[in-house]
This record gives sequence, structure tokens and C-alpha cells, in this order.
Amino acid sequence: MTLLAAASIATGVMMLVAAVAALVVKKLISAIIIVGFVSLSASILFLLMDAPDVAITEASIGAAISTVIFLWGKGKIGGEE
Amino acid sequence: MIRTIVGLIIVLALSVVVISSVPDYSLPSGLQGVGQDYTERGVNDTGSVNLVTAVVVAYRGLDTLGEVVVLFSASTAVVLVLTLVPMGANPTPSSSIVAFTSGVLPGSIVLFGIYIITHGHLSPGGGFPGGAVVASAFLLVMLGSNKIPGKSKLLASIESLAGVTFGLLGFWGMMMFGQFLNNMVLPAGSPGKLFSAGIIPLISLVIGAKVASELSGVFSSYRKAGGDE
Amino acid sequence: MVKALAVFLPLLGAFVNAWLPSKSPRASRFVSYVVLVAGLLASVVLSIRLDAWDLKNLSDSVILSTGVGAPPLSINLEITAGGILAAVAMYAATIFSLHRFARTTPKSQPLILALLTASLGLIYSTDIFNSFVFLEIGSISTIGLTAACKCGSRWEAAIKAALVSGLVTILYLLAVATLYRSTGMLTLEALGLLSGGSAILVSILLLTVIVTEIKAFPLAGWGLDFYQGASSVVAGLYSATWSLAVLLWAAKVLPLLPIGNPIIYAWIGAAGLVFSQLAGLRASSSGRIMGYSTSAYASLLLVAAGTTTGSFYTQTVIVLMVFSSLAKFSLFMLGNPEKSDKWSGFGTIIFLVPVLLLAGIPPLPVFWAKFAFLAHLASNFPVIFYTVLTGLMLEAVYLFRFWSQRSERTNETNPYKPSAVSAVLIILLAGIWITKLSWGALDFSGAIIASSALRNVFHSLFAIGTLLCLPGVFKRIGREKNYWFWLLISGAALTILPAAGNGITFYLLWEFSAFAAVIAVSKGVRASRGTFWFAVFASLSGYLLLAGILLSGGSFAIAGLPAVLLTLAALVKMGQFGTHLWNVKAYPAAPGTIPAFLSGTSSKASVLLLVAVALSSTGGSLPWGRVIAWIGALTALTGAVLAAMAPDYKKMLAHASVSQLGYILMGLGLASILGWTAAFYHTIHHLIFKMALFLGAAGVLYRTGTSEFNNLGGLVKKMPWTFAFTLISVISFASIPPLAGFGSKWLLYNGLVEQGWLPVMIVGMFASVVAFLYSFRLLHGVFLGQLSPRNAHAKEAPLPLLIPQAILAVAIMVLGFKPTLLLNFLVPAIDAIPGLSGLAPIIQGDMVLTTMGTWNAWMVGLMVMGIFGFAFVFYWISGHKPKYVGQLDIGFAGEIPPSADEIHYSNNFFRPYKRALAFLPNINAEKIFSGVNKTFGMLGDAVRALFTGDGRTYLAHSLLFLLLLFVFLNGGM
Amino acid sequence: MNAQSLFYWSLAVTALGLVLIGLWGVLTRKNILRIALAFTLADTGVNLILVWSGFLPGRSAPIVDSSVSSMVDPLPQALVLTSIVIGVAVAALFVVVGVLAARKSGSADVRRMKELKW
Repeated sequence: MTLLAAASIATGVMMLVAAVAALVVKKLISAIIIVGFVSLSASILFLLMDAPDVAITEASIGAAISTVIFLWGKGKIGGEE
Repeated sequence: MIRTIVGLIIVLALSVVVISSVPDYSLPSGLQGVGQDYTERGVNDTGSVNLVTAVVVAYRGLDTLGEVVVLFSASTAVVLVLTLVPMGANPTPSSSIVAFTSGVLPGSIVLFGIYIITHGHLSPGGGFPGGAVVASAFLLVMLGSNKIPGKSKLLASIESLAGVTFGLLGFWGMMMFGQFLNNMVLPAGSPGKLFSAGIIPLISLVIGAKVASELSGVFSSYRKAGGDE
Repeated sequence: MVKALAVFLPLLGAFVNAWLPSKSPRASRFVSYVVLVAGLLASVVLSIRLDAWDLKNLSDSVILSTGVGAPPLSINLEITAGGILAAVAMYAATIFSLHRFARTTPKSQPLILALLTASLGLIYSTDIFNSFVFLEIGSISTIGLTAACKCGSRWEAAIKAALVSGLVTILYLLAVATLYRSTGMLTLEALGLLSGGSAILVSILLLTVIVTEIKAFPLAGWGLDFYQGASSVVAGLYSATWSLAVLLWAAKVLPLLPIGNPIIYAWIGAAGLVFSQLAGLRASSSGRIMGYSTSAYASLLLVAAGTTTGSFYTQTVIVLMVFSSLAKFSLFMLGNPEKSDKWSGFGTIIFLVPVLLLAGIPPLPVFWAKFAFLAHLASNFPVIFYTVLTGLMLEAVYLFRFWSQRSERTNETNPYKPSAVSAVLIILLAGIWITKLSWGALDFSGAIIASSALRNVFHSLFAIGTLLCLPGVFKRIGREKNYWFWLLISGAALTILPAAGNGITFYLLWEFSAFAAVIAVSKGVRASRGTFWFAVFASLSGYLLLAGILLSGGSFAIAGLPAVLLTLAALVKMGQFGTHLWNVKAYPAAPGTIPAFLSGTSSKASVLLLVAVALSSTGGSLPWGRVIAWIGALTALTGAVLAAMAPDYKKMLAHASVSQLGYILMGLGLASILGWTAAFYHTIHHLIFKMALFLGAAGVLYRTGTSEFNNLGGLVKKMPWTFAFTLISVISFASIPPLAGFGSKWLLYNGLVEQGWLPVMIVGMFASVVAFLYSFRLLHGVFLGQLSPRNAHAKEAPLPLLIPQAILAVAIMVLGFKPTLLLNFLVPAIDAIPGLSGLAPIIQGDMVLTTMGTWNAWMVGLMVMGIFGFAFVFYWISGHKPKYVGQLDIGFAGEIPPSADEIHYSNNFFRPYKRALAFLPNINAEKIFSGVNKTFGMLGDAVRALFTGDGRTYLAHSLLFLLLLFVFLNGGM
Repeated sequence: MNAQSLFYWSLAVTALGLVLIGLWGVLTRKNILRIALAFTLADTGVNLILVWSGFLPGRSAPIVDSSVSSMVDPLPQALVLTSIVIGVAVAALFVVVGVLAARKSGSADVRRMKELKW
């Protein structure tokens, strides 16, 4: 249980830091990648919470497909903030 | 700058609201309410070993139907908007590595996706993640080919057929049991087998097909509008 | 099975439609129509099965269960009777609007069907997460439809809707998680199991979501932008389906929220109503105006949720929301306001019906719900009642302005769209239906005026007045449109008015008559401004009347505030006390014989109201009778002065009409038998001579096409009969014996002396002197002097206008020489009223005796005629020859002659008097009202500064609202 | 606080933190795509909270094998499956509409999308 706690805290801190980074980082493309990373970390947390179905779905939809969507949007708008 | 600070204040106040509303900080002792019921009678009611699938497809099938409609509306809207607005940009030709990979991989990815879809009532998975996996295979194919795919009749047909099937299954349940989307119109079979759990595998398949075709539709219209990476 | 069909058929249609190849739009349209019509039929079957159409038990329901097991394990859809009525409206609206989508963006049909599915699902859903799924379908299809339909700002509108829906998703799911963690259930009923901190958290989260989604103030910003930016057909479909569904869903959830005292909803709603309608006054885009109106109805829903319960709540909400949605639907369907609009007569009316419906004018269905609802508020929550009424009044103002602006562009063809016409017809049918259901509330026993003799006086006045206006209706000038129907309706309602036995009946007929007259006025050429002012003041007096009636418990007031409100209603209707603005704007704008009707006949409705108020109080006295008399006297004076200065024939008559009604007020204010006799006598007399004058004016206008004094003059040669009748009327109202006017003034001054109200009498007499000025000007400016060359071809007025004048002129003669005919009837009736002070005049043959003196009409008449005859003979014998002077031949005494127009002798006729009166402060009603308008405008600007247009600001609004709610509920509970 | 409840509550803090960071981003970011990203973050956080609301430390995933005894609650997981798919659908549409709105106003800055106001 201690191991789980440590894992969850480590993942959580990483995610929160990454989330702030996604919002303040200069380049939009980095932000998109970081958000994808946060989603992937979230699927780890889902696994920790005994939710394998959700973890699979989050990994394939939240992390992969959302990222493609955002990349497309970035390509169409172009430029940075 | 002012906006940043005001936003910070709002968010902090919000956190105070949420935290002060938590009644106590002890661990819950056990399941309560319907969660307990599902774990006790889920397998008997539906024949599905995976209780999440049992809830998604059987107990709260209406939510799932609604969710399919959400995806359906979104993909229809995206396709509609993007076809109405010419964006003008041509997709960049893909490199040979991508082209090679996209020739080889999709077949196995699709197989994997179908496995996830069809074993949804037995193991983690089901229509949504499986459909997404299949869609990602389609995405790969699209990235690899240099042609702009035309409006895929096949996609539209699968999408529509899956949707209509879902609806008709609902009406079937209505006719048999007076309950829309009742899953027990086919025998429950023995839990743990592939052909069990009533029409749950069938609905999973329908959901998978629908999710896959709709996501693919979105990608394909993105691709047509150009500018993807 | 029917249940499932009614809910899920559109969904199947959407799926099928996604596949049908784009090359066969006919097939996909066919599929859409089939599923829609079949779904509509299924809904109608269900509605009949649920007995929904008598609007009694709208909470009855059938259950459509889904999935496996029963709630809370699975999800039920609960098809309530109220919901099925809304569903029928949604189906109908979708069917009506489909052809426009099918033509422009055929591929949007799956989205339309998905939107309908979401709307149906939402109103039937009983599960909190299930509702969330439908909410998402609805917002996604809305965003998609908005973005796909051609309209300038569609993407901006869509992105704002998307931003808000993103925030709503997050708040909503937080609420779901909290609810589930606390109760272990997701049904809506589980909300009641919450307690403590989680109860507050879920309540504020869901309340924020609801207020945002239904677009109530202050969270309406995104909705306003949406209505402004979306194309009209999308906005129309949206308001009839999704917007309605969200409102009904909110109505379902609000009572379930674990909030201690739901009165907080009512406060949010009432305050929001006033503020958003203030801002609405400043809106110019028609889409945005509809947005503000939507916000008003959302606020009304909150008020209803806070103040009513049970079946009354359901009934109020269903009727208000369903029909206001249909009204908005038809307004949007009538065309894209940004393009040049195509209106003609029929289109204007078709367009007006939904506006009237939104403003809650009877007998349209919303009226019944609003009336019952406001009655409930008046008796239980007076402060909220005043606030709500103020908000509704403001709403009526901008809705009428909206209508007048749009109907200004009237010169094109192809006036109406079939879908809107169908919707309007449905609304009218529903109005008749609901009126029939509410028929029991009406009472035609005439109980509000106990004296049947006085009642009969009014009955016959209204009937005769209307009839005399009718022959002239076919003699229209230029592009004036047919108005006879509305004249007839208005007159019929007036004729029934004295038979009203209770407040609601009186109010119904009053508004019915007023708004039929509004429509009639709108038929004039360039009448939109005049109609606007008329409509605004008519609804002002209507709301005052409503408030008075409701505060006195559905009847007429005994005393206190309600009586004051009712009196004010009558004064506004009369145009007294500075509200003459509407008379002066509407009469000149109105077509044909309408001014005669309004001034002569319709204005007497307010006399009836005053009499009813006075009769229901002890002593037959109006509240503050002396104040009323003073108002009457001062208005008589100022009206006369303004009439003397007026540059326009009809405008002069309008001022004169206001002035003459002041005498009636003096008489009623006296509360003595003599005063009342005078008031009734003058009421009858005013009807006679004012109708004759306005009919004469109609004839002049018909033949010359103008009513400006600058262009008239010398018509006596061309229109001798009109001149003769006008002369008789003028002599009469100038109170020169032997004609009828003398009697009314004589009785009135007797009454004033009897009661010792000498200052009032002096002012009144002075006003009569001023009346000589304008009566002279009237005769001289129009009929005497030189004929203007432009009127050289003028002929005598047509017979349909002349014959009524002749009848009226004869009546003036008869009343003048034989006043006892009338007094024999009036005096006993008035004498029988208990509590009037003073002594009744005694009638002996042709003599009328009061404590003050004796009036023998024959004697006086003969004396005056003798004097006139002597003067005439003297004039004739003296052989004085008239000198004919050209119209523009006037000396200027050293002043620089201005333009040719201004040197016409009629121009600024009473300039010297104006100079003499220059020491008086120049108080101008128009300036006052434009000042009021400006003040409201500034307030509105201050309010609408909230809606900055930045989507993120709207999100901040929602979150701040949530925080405020938290503070309030934690402090208050 | 023992390890078990530390584990349990740290998950809640992470989830709530994500929601709040996302909302902050939504309120303060200017680029329309950045706002969409912030919404995605908040969505992820909300999904975590939902799953967490049915989570009990030390139990097994809701898939029945021989021992039925102790599982976590399957219902919130089912809800989150739905919510994730809805999230991606909304994001797809949001991005498309946002791109078009940005092209119309000439920049991705939401402060420029103020044609409709008051």
C-alpha cells in the first residue's frame, strides 16, 4: 500500500506540474504533447484505481486521438500564442 | 495580468468551496447504494463477467445509446462544417517510413481492436476503446496514403447500419420485455464464454463499429481539410 | 411500444439519414418527414392517453423503462402529460422548419433529428447522468447546426456556446460525482437524500448549471450572443426544441434540489428579470431582442419554481414555456432580420401575434398562465409581484419597439412564410382552446357596475360609437390598409365590457379591445411610431389595471393602493396627466375613422373603469377625488393650450380630446350627484361631438390628403356639409347654447360651486375660454379663408362619412333643446347610487332645477338665437363688404419673412399667445418621456456592460455566481 | 494518516488539482486551442474524481472471477467511459469551430472574437 501511495503521489505531482506547464509553456505544440502526457498519466491513475476499462479507453482516446485532433487544429491555425 | 490574478482567486475560492463541502476525511468502509447491487447481481442479471460492461451495455444502455449519439452528432457536425468550408490546403506527402509502416501495421491493429471489442464482457475493454483502436488503424492508413480519400461510402454505411441496429435492438427489447434496450432477448449463456451475456457482445460490436467509423469519419474530413501533421 | 416510438423514432431517422447518399436529398427528406410525422402521431396518441389536453393533471405520466432491471439500477424515462405537450410542440416546430434546412443544408438533417432526440430525452429523463448525456447531445448538435448554417457570425456564436458547454460539463460532472459518493444513486430523486456540505455543493453546482443553460440573467451572456449570431432558422428551431427542453428539465430539477428555502430562486428570477429587461431595452439586433426575451422567460421559470408548487407549478411552467417557445419560433421563421424584410398587411399581423403572445396579451395562451401566476404572486409575494410586473412591462416596451421597427419596411410583397403562419395558427388555436378551458373564470353578470341603467348607457355608447365608425371604413386613403375587422373586434369587446362581472373578465375585454385597436392603428400609412407609442401606453395601462385587479383579489378595489393603480390605469388610457403623448402620436397616424373611434368611443372605457372603481368603494368616491378633479382641470387647460398651438388638424383634435376628458374627470372627482350627472352627460356629449369632428377630419383628409393647416383653408365652398356639421360640433363643445355642450358645462359648474371647489372651477372655466381659441382656429384654418390651390379639385366628403356626421349633428341639436330626454334617465340612476353627496337636480318639464339655479333649455336657446339673429340682421343691414385677402398676404411688421410655408397665415396662428405664455416653464411631455427613455437606456447600458462579448468572461460569470451562491447558502442556511 | 488513506486522498487531490488548473487555464488563456487544452485537462480531472468516487483502496477491478467478494464500484467507471468519449467528441467539434472562428477573426485570440456583444 505504501508503494501504491508513493506511486500515486509521484504521478499526481508530475501531472499537476505538467498541467501547469501545458498552460504556461510558450509553444502550442509542446502544450499539446504535454496534455497528451497528462492523459497518459491519468490512465496510470485509473489503473491504480482498479479501473482497467477506463485506463484502456483513456489511453487510446484521451491520449492518442485527442492529441491528433489538437495537432490538426494547431496545423490549421498555425503560429504561436 | 489582472485576468490571471482574478482567475487565480476564483479558482482558489472554488477549491475552498469544494474542500469545505467534503463531510469527512475517513475512508469509505464499503460499497453503498447501487454499486453494491451491481456487484451482487450483475452476473446473474446480465451474464457479463465484466461488470463495467454490464453497466455500460445492459443496466445503463440508454446512456450508451446517448453517448453514441453524442459521437454521431459531433462527427456529423465536423464533417458537415468542414465540407461546407473550403480550407484550400493540400496534405503534405508522407515520408516513406510512414508509408511503409502504415502498410504493415493496420491489419494487426484492427485485429487487436476487434478482440478488445468482442471480449468486452469478459475482460477489460469493449466497444469504446476497441472502436478507438480500430479508428487509429484507419488514421495510420490515411497518413500513409498520399491520396485524399473520397467521401467513404463504406464508412457512412457502417456508421448508419450500426446506429440503426442499435436502435432496432432497443425496440426488440421493448417488444420482448416492454423495456427499451433490454439485453436478455438472447440467452445469457454461461458467464465467461465468448457467446454469452445475451446481446451484450452484439451491442459491443455495434458500439465498436460506430465509434470506429465516426472517429474515422472525423479524421477523414480533417484530412480533406488539410493541414494535419 | 408507442412510448418508445414517440421518443426514439427521430434517432432512427438520424442514423438512416447519415447513410442516405447526398445525391438523393429527396429520399433523406422523405425519411425525415416520415419519422417526424410518425413520432408526432405517437406523441399525440400518448397525449390523448394521458389526457394532457385539458391541462389539469400535467404531472400524470407513463414510464418507459430501459435496460435491465429497475431504477436505481437502470434508467427510466418518465413521459409526463406536460412533457408530451411540449414534445408535440417540438415535433411540430421541427416539421415546420425542416424544409428550410432541407433546401439550404440538406446534410444537417441528422443533426436536427439528433437535436430533437436530445430534447425529448431531456424532458423525459429521470436520471442525473442520463440527463447529462442528453445535455451533451443537445449542445453538440446546436453547435454543429449553428456552425453549418450560413450566417455572418456563426462561428463566434458556436464557439461561445462551446465554451459554456465545456464549463457546464465540468460543473455538472462534479455534481454527479458528489451526489453518487454521498447517496450511491443517480436518480433525480436521490437529490433529496443529500444533506450537509454535499447538499450545498450539489445545489450550487446544479443551480449554476441550470441558470447558465436556461440563459437566465446574469448568466445569459452566451445565449444572447448565440441568438444574435446564429442564423434565424437555427435560432428558431433551437428555441422551439432545445431551449424549451432545457427549461422544462430545469423546471423538473429545481424543486428537487436540496435547498432549504426555494424562495431564493424567485429572487434570482425577479431581480434577473428586471435587470435583463433593462438591458433588453437597449438591444437593437432582433436576434438579441429574442435573446433577452428568452432570458425573461427563464427568469419567470425561476420565479415560478420559487413561489409555486404542485400541479399549479407544472401548469404555469408548461403553458408559459411551450407557448413562448412557439412564439419565438415563429418570429425567427418569419425571416432573417438582417436582410430586407418583406412585410405587408397580413405579414404584419402574423408577425404581431407572437409578439403579443410574448407580451402576454389576452386571449393568447400565455396570458392565462401569466394571469393565474401573477394573481398567485400578488396575494402571496407582493414584492416579487411588483418586481416581476416591472420586468414584464419593460419587456413589452421593447417587444413593441422591435415590432414597429420591423414593420416599418412595409413596401414589398411576399409577406409571410408558411412555417410561421402554421405556427401562428397553432398558437391561435391553442389560445382558443385554453380560453375555453379557462372559461369558468369569466363572468358576464355585469356585477362590477351594479346599476343596470348606467351599464346600459355604456353598452349603447360603445355600440353606437362603433357602428357610426363602420360606414367610413371602406373610404381609405392611399396605402392605408383594411382595418374594418380590427375596428369591429375592438368595438365588440368594448360593447361587452360593461357586462364584465369580475376583474379578469374586465381585464380580458379591456386588453382585447386595446390591442385590436393597436392593430387597427398599425394599418395607417407610416403608422409604426404612432402604433409603438399606443402599444406601450396601452400595455402600461393594461399592466396597471392588472396589478390593481390582482392586488384587490381578482375584483375591483375598495381602497388603498389597488384603487390608485386602477385609477392610474384609467388616466393613462385617457391620456391625462402628461400621458397624452400616445393620443397625439397615435391619432394622426391612425387610418380613416379610427381616430374617431379611439377618441370618441374607446376612451370611454376608462370612464367606465373609473365608475367601476368609484362604485366599488363606499360613497361612490374615487380615491383622492380632489386630486382627480385637479388633474382633470389642469389637463383640460394644458390640453386646450396645446390644441390651440397644434399645427395639424388631427393633432389639434387629439389635444382637444384629452382636454375634454379632463372635464369628465372633474365631474367624477366631485363624487356628488350633480358632478356625476355632469360627467355622464359630458361623456355622452363628448362621444357625439368628437366623433363628428374626427369623422369630418377623416372626410377632409380623404379629399385633400393632408391634415396640416398650412395646406388647408377655404374648404367651406368645396365641403359645405362637412363644414356645417363641424360648425355644429364646435358650437356645442364651445358650450354655446342652445346646443348640447352648454348643459354639460352648466351642470359641472353647478356641481363645483355646490361643493365649494371654486379654484377647480376657475381653472376649468379658463380652459373653456382657451377652447374658444382652438375652436375658432379649427373652423378658420380648415374651412374659412382662401382655398389653397392644391385643394382646388376637392369635393364634398363621401356619404359613408357624411351620414354618421349628420346623425351626430341631429343628436347634438336634440340634446341641446331637449336635455331632459337624457336627464330624466340619468338622474334617477345616479341618485340611486348610495353615498354620493349633494342633491339631485329636479326636472320639471323642460326645466332643470338645482340649488344653484334653473336651466330651461328652450328659453336659453331662444334667447341666444335671438341675440345672434339681431347681430346678423345688424351686420346684414350695415352692408359691410368683406375684403378677400390671398393666403400668403400678411404683413410682417419689420420681421424678415421666412420660407413660403411659414408665411401661410395658418402657420403659428396663435404666436402672440405663445409669446404671452412664454413666462411659463416649457414642459414638454415628449421631452419628459424621452428623458425617461434615456434614463432607462443608461441603466440598461450599465447592465449590459456585463456582457462583454469575451467568452471567458461568461465563464467567469458562472463561476462567480456559484461562489456567491455558496456564500449566500452557507450564510442563510 | 496511514498509507492507505494517503493513497486514497492523494488521488483526490490530484484530480481536484487538475480540475482547478484546467479552469484557471480556461479563464485566463487567450489562444482558443489553449483553452480547449485547458478544458481537456479539467475533463481529465473530473473523470478521475468520478472514478475516485467509487474507488475503495485494496479491492479488485470489477471483473468477476471465482471470488466475488470485494470489488470497486463498477458504476462510476461505466460513467467515465461515457464521459471520456463525450469529451473527445466535444473536443473534436470545439477544435473545428475554434479553427474556423480563428480564421474568420484573423487570429486565435479569443479577445478578438467579440463581434457579438451587449
